[in-house]
Order: sequence, then structure tokens, then C-alpha cells
Amino acid sequence: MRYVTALTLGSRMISPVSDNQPLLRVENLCIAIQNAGQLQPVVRDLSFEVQASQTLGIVGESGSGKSLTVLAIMGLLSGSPVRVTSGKVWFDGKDLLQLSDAERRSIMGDGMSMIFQEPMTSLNPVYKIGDQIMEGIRHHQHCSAKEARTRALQLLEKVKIPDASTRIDHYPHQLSGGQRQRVMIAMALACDPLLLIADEPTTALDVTVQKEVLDLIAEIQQDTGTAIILISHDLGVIAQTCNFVAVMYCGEIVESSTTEKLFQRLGHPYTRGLIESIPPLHSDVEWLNAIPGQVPALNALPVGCSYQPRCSHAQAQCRQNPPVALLDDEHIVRCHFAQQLQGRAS
Amino acid sequence: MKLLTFVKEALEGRKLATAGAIWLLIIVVAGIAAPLIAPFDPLEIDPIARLSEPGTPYLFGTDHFGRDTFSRAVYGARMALIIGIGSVMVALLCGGLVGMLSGYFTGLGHVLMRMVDVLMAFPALLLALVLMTVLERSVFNTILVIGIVYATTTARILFGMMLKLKNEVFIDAARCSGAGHLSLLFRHILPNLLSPILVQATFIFAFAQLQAAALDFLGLGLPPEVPSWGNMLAEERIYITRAPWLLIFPGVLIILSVFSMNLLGDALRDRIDPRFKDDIAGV
Amino acid sequence: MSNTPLLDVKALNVVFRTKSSGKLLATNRNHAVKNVSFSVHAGEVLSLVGESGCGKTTIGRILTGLESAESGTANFQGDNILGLSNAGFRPLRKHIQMIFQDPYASLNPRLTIEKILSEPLFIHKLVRNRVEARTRMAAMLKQVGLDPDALKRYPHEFSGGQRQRIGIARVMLVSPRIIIADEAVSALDVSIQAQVLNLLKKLQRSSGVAMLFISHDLAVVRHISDRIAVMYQGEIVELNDKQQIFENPQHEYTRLLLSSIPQVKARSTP
Amino acid sequence: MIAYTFKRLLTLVPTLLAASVLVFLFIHLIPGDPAAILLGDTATPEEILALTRELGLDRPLWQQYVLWFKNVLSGDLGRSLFFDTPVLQVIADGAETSILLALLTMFWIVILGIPIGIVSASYKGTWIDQVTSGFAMLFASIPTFWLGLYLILIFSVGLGWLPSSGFPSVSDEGGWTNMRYLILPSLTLAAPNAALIIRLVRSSMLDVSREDHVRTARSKGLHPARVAIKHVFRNALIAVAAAFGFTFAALISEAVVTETVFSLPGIGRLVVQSILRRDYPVIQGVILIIVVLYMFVNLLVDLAYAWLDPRVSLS
Repeated sequence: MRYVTALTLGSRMISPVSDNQPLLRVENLCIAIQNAGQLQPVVRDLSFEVQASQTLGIVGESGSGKSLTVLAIMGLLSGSPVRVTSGKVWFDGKDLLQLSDAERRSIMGDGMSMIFQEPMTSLNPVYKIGDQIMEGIRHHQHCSAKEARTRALQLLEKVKIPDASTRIDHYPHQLSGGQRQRVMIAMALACDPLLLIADEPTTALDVTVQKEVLDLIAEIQQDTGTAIILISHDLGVIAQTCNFVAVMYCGEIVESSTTEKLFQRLGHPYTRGLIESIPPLHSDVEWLNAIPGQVPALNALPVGCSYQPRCSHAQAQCRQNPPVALLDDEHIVRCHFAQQLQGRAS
Repeated sequence: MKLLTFVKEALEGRKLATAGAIWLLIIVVAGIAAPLIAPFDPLEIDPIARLSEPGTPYLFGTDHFGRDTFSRAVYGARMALIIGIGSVMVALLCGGLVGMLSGYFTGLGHVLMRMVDVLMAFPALLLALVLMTVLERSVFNTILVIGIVYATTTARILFGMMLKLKNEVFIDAARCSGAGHLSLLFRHILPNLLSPILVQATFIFAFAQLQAAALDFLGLGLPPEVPSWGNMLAEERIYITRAPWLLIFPGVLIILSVFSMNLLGDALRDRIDPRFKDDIAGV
Repeated sequence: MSNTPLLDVKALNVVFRTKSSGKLLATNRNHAVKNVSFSVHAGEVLSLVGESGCGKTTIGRILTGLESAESGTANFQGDNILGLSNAGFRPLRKHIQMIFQDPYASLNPRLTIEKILSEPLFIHKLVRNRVEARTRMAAMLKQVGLDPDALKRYPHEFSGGQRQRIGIARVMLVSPRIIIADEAVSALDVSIQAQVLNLLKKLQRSSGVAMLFISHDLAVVRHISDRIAVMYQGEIVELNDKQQIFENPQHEYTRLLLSSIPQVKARSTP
Repeated sequence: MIAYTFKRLLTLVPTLLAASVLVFLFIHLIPGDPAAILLGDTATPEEILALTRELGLDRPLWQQYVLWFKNVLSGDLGRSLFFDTPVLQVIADGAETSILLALLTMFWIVILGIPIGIVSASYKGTWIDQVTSGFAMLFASIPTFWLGLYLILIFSVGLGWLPSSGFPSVSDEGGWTNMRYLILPSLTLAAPNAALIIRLVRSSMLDVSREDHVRTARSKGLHPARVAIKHVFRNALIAVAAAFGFTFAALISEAVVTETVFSLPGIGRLVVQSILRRDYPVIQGVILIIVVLYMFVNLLVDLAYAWLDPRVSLS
């Protein structure tokens, strides 16, 4: 039975005799949205693993379900019409989905923390940034205000906020977007998490600021060994920051591999389409090889392979659920023609 | 027609608000068809049957003059409609226009809005009272006074909405297509304001009922002989222990109507553009 | 390319004044655009590229008469278009058109696509009647890859990419001389962005319309432009042919921008 | 903050001046000779002539205004026709009742409105929420005087627990126990306003709870109650504070009715009685004072707003 899971998609193949436990292991996660009385699946049968001190990048367009996946892992779906319908999320030896709310909260912000997309709105405007960083520290570590403040100051220095001892008493609106995102990172690092989830952390930032923030995240990972899940729509950001990549389309992982191997041998037609949609920076092409059509609506998903209506290689066979193909031990593709297509120009 | 579908969609799945809308329909029908429904003349005095209890022939009993409470209540519905619709129209015509134009032509607008601010420095009922001091007690004046009071808030609200709408990208786009001021105002902006205005009108209608009743009660609203729910309460208040039905029927009618209007307004407000939600001061 | 440019902007300055909150009568002056000069020739695509707040969007809004400048001139076909009133600008709107960034905000939610698209046709008297307008609109919708059925529908029935196509149709319908495209593909998903970029390029080539393409995305800019102006804090720091900008950047800021862009290094190779 | 206060004060000046002009013109809006109006029906032609001179009614309107305004600044609001005492004195006599009534009402509004609003928002969509927000809307739909009359009927006439009318001063016999006279009136007055605050707290909290920073707070693993109070309610308070200005205006309006229902010797009933007695100097004086007071309250609300929202005070 164990071997069956090995064939599900993973950032790393789950080997049948693997003895080192992954930090996070998502098994057959299904998420659905409550819409007019019925449940519409948005994330389907998702499985992957993150090892300690790895960086997993999840890339996909809007509606691919990448954000909902990490919100489910983090435990932030409650109160929304979205819920996990089945699956397991193993973190640090526990199935998060089986925990009580209180047990779950003791992990949130402590063992696992998150950075969000909008630095302008993700901080509470009425509290000083120092107090917002201290709040999590005091909650999880039960230390004095003074100790928490010292720690907050250290964190601000670590994320390279200039003049941290003054800035600690500033309100969010007194900081620039880039600085606010640094504060968010400081807040997420407050309790030395084992896993840091970053949901489009640089999408709202200018490209020069984005580089600074991505460099900071990379540096922090070097220093602390925190595992990171980075969500982005930007393949460039993923390619530069992550050592594992999972490509999501319509709520499924269609391809995953180490970053190096993925970009060497593009296995899935969608991944290839995504890359060819980006105009190259250092050469000129006359026309972009754009993917035709658009992402199907959730309530009108195609039968079989969900990419099949847009795929130039689609055949009758594609109307059946595609198998999971192993290009090599770490490169997995959900496509009927993975072996034939790989490497072939489209 | 679009407004009707808007109302229909807003009421979907909201039982209480739907019940409210049905109640309001009954009030509208009663108001329009008052002479057909009311069994007696609302002003007709039956000296023998003074303060008679609810029963036959007087369904809701009679007041201290011996007038039929039910007939007066039915005509009161008509008066409630007149006051409500009249006040809404005055408020929208004065306040709505001032607010919209001020928001569009901001140069002159800011001056106009400062004047509205000055009027808003007077609490609502107080402003109405002061105006009524100067004016005669009449249906028209009551409508005018309540309308003016709510014209100030309406102006403010529409001013705010207009400022937001004017900066919409699709307005820029229309300007780039060559649309002039009139076309921008009436073709592009106004249709986007219709549903928020409808919501605002609903709340004004509700408030107007309460204000009119308060004015009647203080003896500064409608002339005492006019059959209105407020006057019925004002005139019969001293009989509250002897003939409680005299205060219960009109009171409940006012409460139900205002409550229904508020429910309806609340349901409608949940359907409008979320950016305008906070602008509308309702319940 | 003729010698006299289609659009010639000289020494453009824009200052925004906002009420200062600290002092009573003082106003904050924000010099958003400083002494900017550039020209666009007929049939050419010039890009303004820079980060948020660099003034690129303001320039686009000035040139379409949506905002006013402090000083400077912008000659379109020889006549200065700055300082014109709303009515004075109107005849020029047939020639100068704009594509907006947000496809969700740029179409009036209360109007059908037919009403949205026919408005400029009637205003500029390009058609005599509804029938003619409908024929023109249907043909244009086909050109931008949409079904003519779209006319009867409302904006909310379309996806972001489709709405942007409608926006492009609205612009192309009046056969303008120059299009100002303000972050026209920035709000779109990667795969849709590629479709719309291809469409824009195709229409630009076939109609020969000039374009001022405003964007923060250097890769997109490279793909579509002939020349590129790099803006930083209200100024053009470098303006050159695109080959030069990318292969031989002169200004430090251009180099910083280029080095900041994360890239997919490995390409699909067999 | 001091600079901000000063700035807000300065912006009040033009509005206040304009409002004072309106109040001044009030006497001139009434048909008839202002001097005759001010002196009432019993005035002799000599008296009217004397007052005309005194107030400069034979001079241009703007000069009359300046003169009137000077008098107002020195505390002279004219004489009451009915009591034949200075208007300021008449108003001062009603002040105790009205101020105590307002304070007690505010107390009810805060202790009823805010907690119920928080509960309603926290249990959004459940029966608790439906019942509380339904009742809140119902209470906002009841005419003040009707509620007052029935409270009297139940608690004074029926149960005999509380007095139905009047209010002896707390300095009279009975001292602070006289406050029991204000319990029913203050509850009457509080009901619709507390209802509005309940609905406002609820909707503001629901708005804030959708904001990104609340998700950030939840991601720290904080207890939901802490998130609700420290992050959601604290931010919703900004909108609620802003609404207290309107609440005060509504309070003044409804106090006029409530004081009449409960025959309280306050400023509200004074307004109504003065209108019925055609005691114009008193009406004019009361309105002027209420307008000034209302603006002052709005100033306080603005300051509270700035204090609650650092984006306003520090920008």
C-alpha cells in the first residue's frame, strides 16, 4: 500500500523504504468550496512532501488552487466557505487535520508561520510594528514584554530594517511596502518556525525591492535551515529561489521535480506553455507561443486531463484521467504522453 | 425593470425581509384603495360609540370622538405613503442633485458641501422643529421639512459616492472615448448610483415615518384633523389605560412599517457595490 | 519613419499638490514628472518602463487629457495638446486612444458591450446608424478573437483576458493614430498575457498605429517595443533602441533593473 | 496630536459662524416685526420702539448681526417672553436634567450596544446573531414616544416600580436616589440608539474581520477571542467612534420627545414648550447652544478618531 502513495505526485518521490521523515507531508488533499449549496472541488488529490530546510515552489495561474492549499495547511480556512474534504497533512509527526483547534493554534505561528501577499494590508494599522511582532512571541513563548521586545529588535535587525530601534515603535503606514514585507518576515520568524509559508510574498513589490526580499528569504534559509513553501505565479521567482518546484493547474499538481531537472526537461505541456508564454528577456522572438483558450471554470472542468482542451498534443486518450509518470526518481508528470513529449519542441 | 430584479435578487433567501416587503405591499394597496377598504369615513363621529372596544362594527374600536379606528388606520396608511414618498422625493431632488453635482464639479461642490455641513450642525428633529415653528402646520410643510432634513445627509452621501465613481477607470475610459459631461453624468455615472440611491430612499422613507410621528406627537406636524398614525397616537395618548387599543393599533402599524422598510433597506444594501455600503447611513 | 514625429513631448513637468496635514495652509508638492522629453513617430512603439511611482502612468494620463501638466508641451501632429479643455480635447480623442490596466474596472458594469463599443463610433460620427455600427463592431470583435454575440452581454460575463480584448476593440474601432497602453497586460495571468500581447502586436503591425506602451515589465517591453525609455523618480534616465537598452545599458538604474529580474535560466532543450 | 486638535478647532470656526448666522436669521424668518416678536403680544408700541433701538433693528442686517453676536459672546442671549428672565438662566435651569439624562443614556448605549454587537458579530449567521440583530432593528423602528408611553404603562402604572414623570434635582431631598426618575426616560432614549450601535459594531466588526491583517493575527495562533477583541473590535472601534457624533445628534432630537413624554424639566421639553408658547428668544438661545455643543461633540469625536487611528494623527 505504501508504494501507491509513492506514485502520487511529490516534490520528492516518497520512496517505499524512506526512513527519514519529511517535515511536511500532504497526502491526497482535497479542498472544496461551498457554492450555492453544493461542494465544488478546487484542489484535487494533492500530495507532496517538504523536507527540513528545503524550499518548495508552487507555481500556477490564478484559480489553480495554490493559495488555498497553503491556507489549508496553515489552518486558515475556517470561517470561509472553503473546506478540506479529505486527505492528510502530516507535520512534525502529527496529522494537522485531526488536531483540535487549540492544538492547531499552538503550531500556528510557532512551528509553522506564513507571509502574505499584500504587505500594505497584512499588518494591523493601529498597532506599532514592534508590538505586532511581540504578540506572537509572547503568546507562544510566555516570556516577559522586555524579553519579547529584545527579540523583536533582533528580528528587525535580522531582516535589515534600518534604524531598527526607532522603527520598532513605528506604525505600519510609516513604512514603505518593502519594509512592511520585511516586518512580515520578521513576524513569521519570531518563534523560529520549522516551516515558513510565503504566499506570493513579492507580487505586490517593485522588481528591485522584490530582489532584495527574495535575497533576504534565501539568506534566512541559509542561516536558520527553515523549510519554505513559496507560492508564486512567476516562474522566474520560483526558478531563482526554490530547489523543488510543483506546477499546479486546475487544483492538481501536473508536474513536479527538482528545479534543475524541471527546467532541463519540461515534462508537461502546460509547464512548457507557461514558460513559452513569458517573453524572453535576452533574445527577441516575433510571436509568443501562447497557450490558447483559458483556464476552465471550476464548475465546468473538462473530463480526463484538465489541460486537454488547451493542449496542442491532446488526443482521444486524454479524455481519461492521466497517469502519473515518473521521468526519473524525482521528476513526476501527470500526462499520458509524458515519455514521448519530454524534450520535444511544441 | 432592472431595479425590480435588483429587489427580487436582494430578497432571495431572506424570509424576514420578504415578509417585510409583503407587508409594505399591503400598506401600499391599503393606502391607494383606502376609500374602498375603510368601512367608515375616518372623520365621521359616532357620539354614542365613543371609546368602544374592538369588535363589530368597529374592528379596531373607536376613539374618544367615536371615530372608527380601523378606517382611520387605513387612511393613515395613505398618509404614511404620502409623507414617505414626498420626503424621499424632496430629499433626493434637493440633496441628491446637490450631492451629485458637487461631487462631479468639485470646485463649486466643496463650497456647496460646506453649506450642507452648516445645516448638518443642527440635529435632525431640531432642524425640523425650528422650520415648523416658522411654517404653518400642513401636510405639504411637514413633507418639505422632513425632506429638507434628510436632503442634507443625502447630499453628503451622494457627494461621497460621486467622488469615488468619478475616479473609476471606466469613467476615464468613457472620457477617452469622447463622452461629454452630460453623457458621463447620466449615461455612465447615474446608472451605477441607482441601486445605492434606492437603498438610501428606503431608509429615508423609514426615518420619515418616525420623524413625522414625532412631529405629530409634539403637536408640530400634520394638522390635528388629518388621519395619520402619528396623530392617532398623539390625540389618544391620555386614554392609554382606558382604551389601550387606541395606541396599540397605530403604534404597531408604524413599527411594522418602519421595521419592514428597514429590513428591506438592509437586504438591498447587502446587494449593492460594497464600496458604497459604508456611505449609506441606515439602520 | 518620417522626420516630424507624430507626438513630440518637450520638457514636461507635473506637480501634484496635496493638502499638508501638519500645517494649515501649506501644501505638499510632489514633483511627479520632471522635465521629460520624448517623441513617438508614426507606426512606432515606444515604451516607458519603470517602477511604481516613477511617473510613467501620469505621463499617459496627461497625454490623454485626464490630468493636467505644470509646464511643457506635447505636440500631436504639430499642435500642442496640453492645457486643452475637456471639449477642446474631444476632437483629438479619435486619434489618441488609451488602453487601461485593470480589465475589471475599465468597462462600465451597467452597460452592454454594444453600448460600450458603439459610444465612440457615434461620438466621432464614424457610422451613420445602428446597423452600420453593429457590422463594424462585429468585425472588430472577430479581429480581437471574440464572438460577435458578445455585443448583447455585460462585462461581468467575461473573463479578464476577454475584457481586455474588448478594451482593445474599443480603442481600435476608431482607427486612432496613437494608442497609449497603460500596463495593458499587467493584470493578466501569464498564459492570457501572452495571447493579448500577440494580439496587440498583430493589430499594431497591421494598422500601423503608433503606441506608447507603459509597463513595469522589462520582458514584455522588450517583446513589443522599438525603443524604450527607462524612468526613475519622474525622470527619463535612459532612452534608446531596445537592443541598446538590453545589451548595452548605459545608466546604472537600467542595469539595476535588468539584474533584478528573476529568470528562468534553463530553457526547454531536447 | 496638539497640532491636530488646533487644526480641527480652526476648521470649526467658519461652520460655527455660518450656523450662528442661520440662528440669527431665525427671528427674521418669522413673519412680522422682529421686535414685536421678541416682546410678545403684550408689548406696547413704546416698548417695541425701545427694543428696535436697542437691537439696532432699524440698522442694516449685518450690523444687527454683529451687535447680536457681541451680545451672545458676552453671555446675553436675550430675555424670555414667558418667564421674563434672561434666556441663559432659563436654559441653565434645564441643563441639570438634560445632562444627567444624556450621561445615563450614554451609559446604557455603551454597556448594551457594544457587548451585544460584539456577540452578534462573533456568532455571525447563527440564531444568536439573527435574534440580536433582528431585535436591534426592531428597536430602531419603534417611535421613541410610543416606547416611553408603554414603559410608563408597565413599570410605573402597572408594576409601580419607577416614577412616571418629573425629575427633582439631585440637590433636592432624596439626593442621588432621584436618579430613579431618569431610569425609564434614559432607557427609552437609549433603546433606538443602542440598537444602532449594536448594528454598527456588528457590521464594522464583520468588515474588519475580512481584512488581511486579521488573517495575519490568526496565523500567529492567537485565541479567537483575542483576535476578535484586540484585532477586530479594536479596529472596528474607529468606525464606531465616528458614529457617536451622529448618535449624539439623534440623542438630542429624541430627548426633545422623551422629556416631553416623561415631563422632565430639561432643555428638550423647554424647546417644545417655547415653540408652543412662541417664546422665540428662548428657542433661538437653545438652538444656538445645542449647535455649539454638537460641534464640540463632533470635535471630541474627531479627536477620539485620530487617537484610535494612528494613520490620521501621524500622517
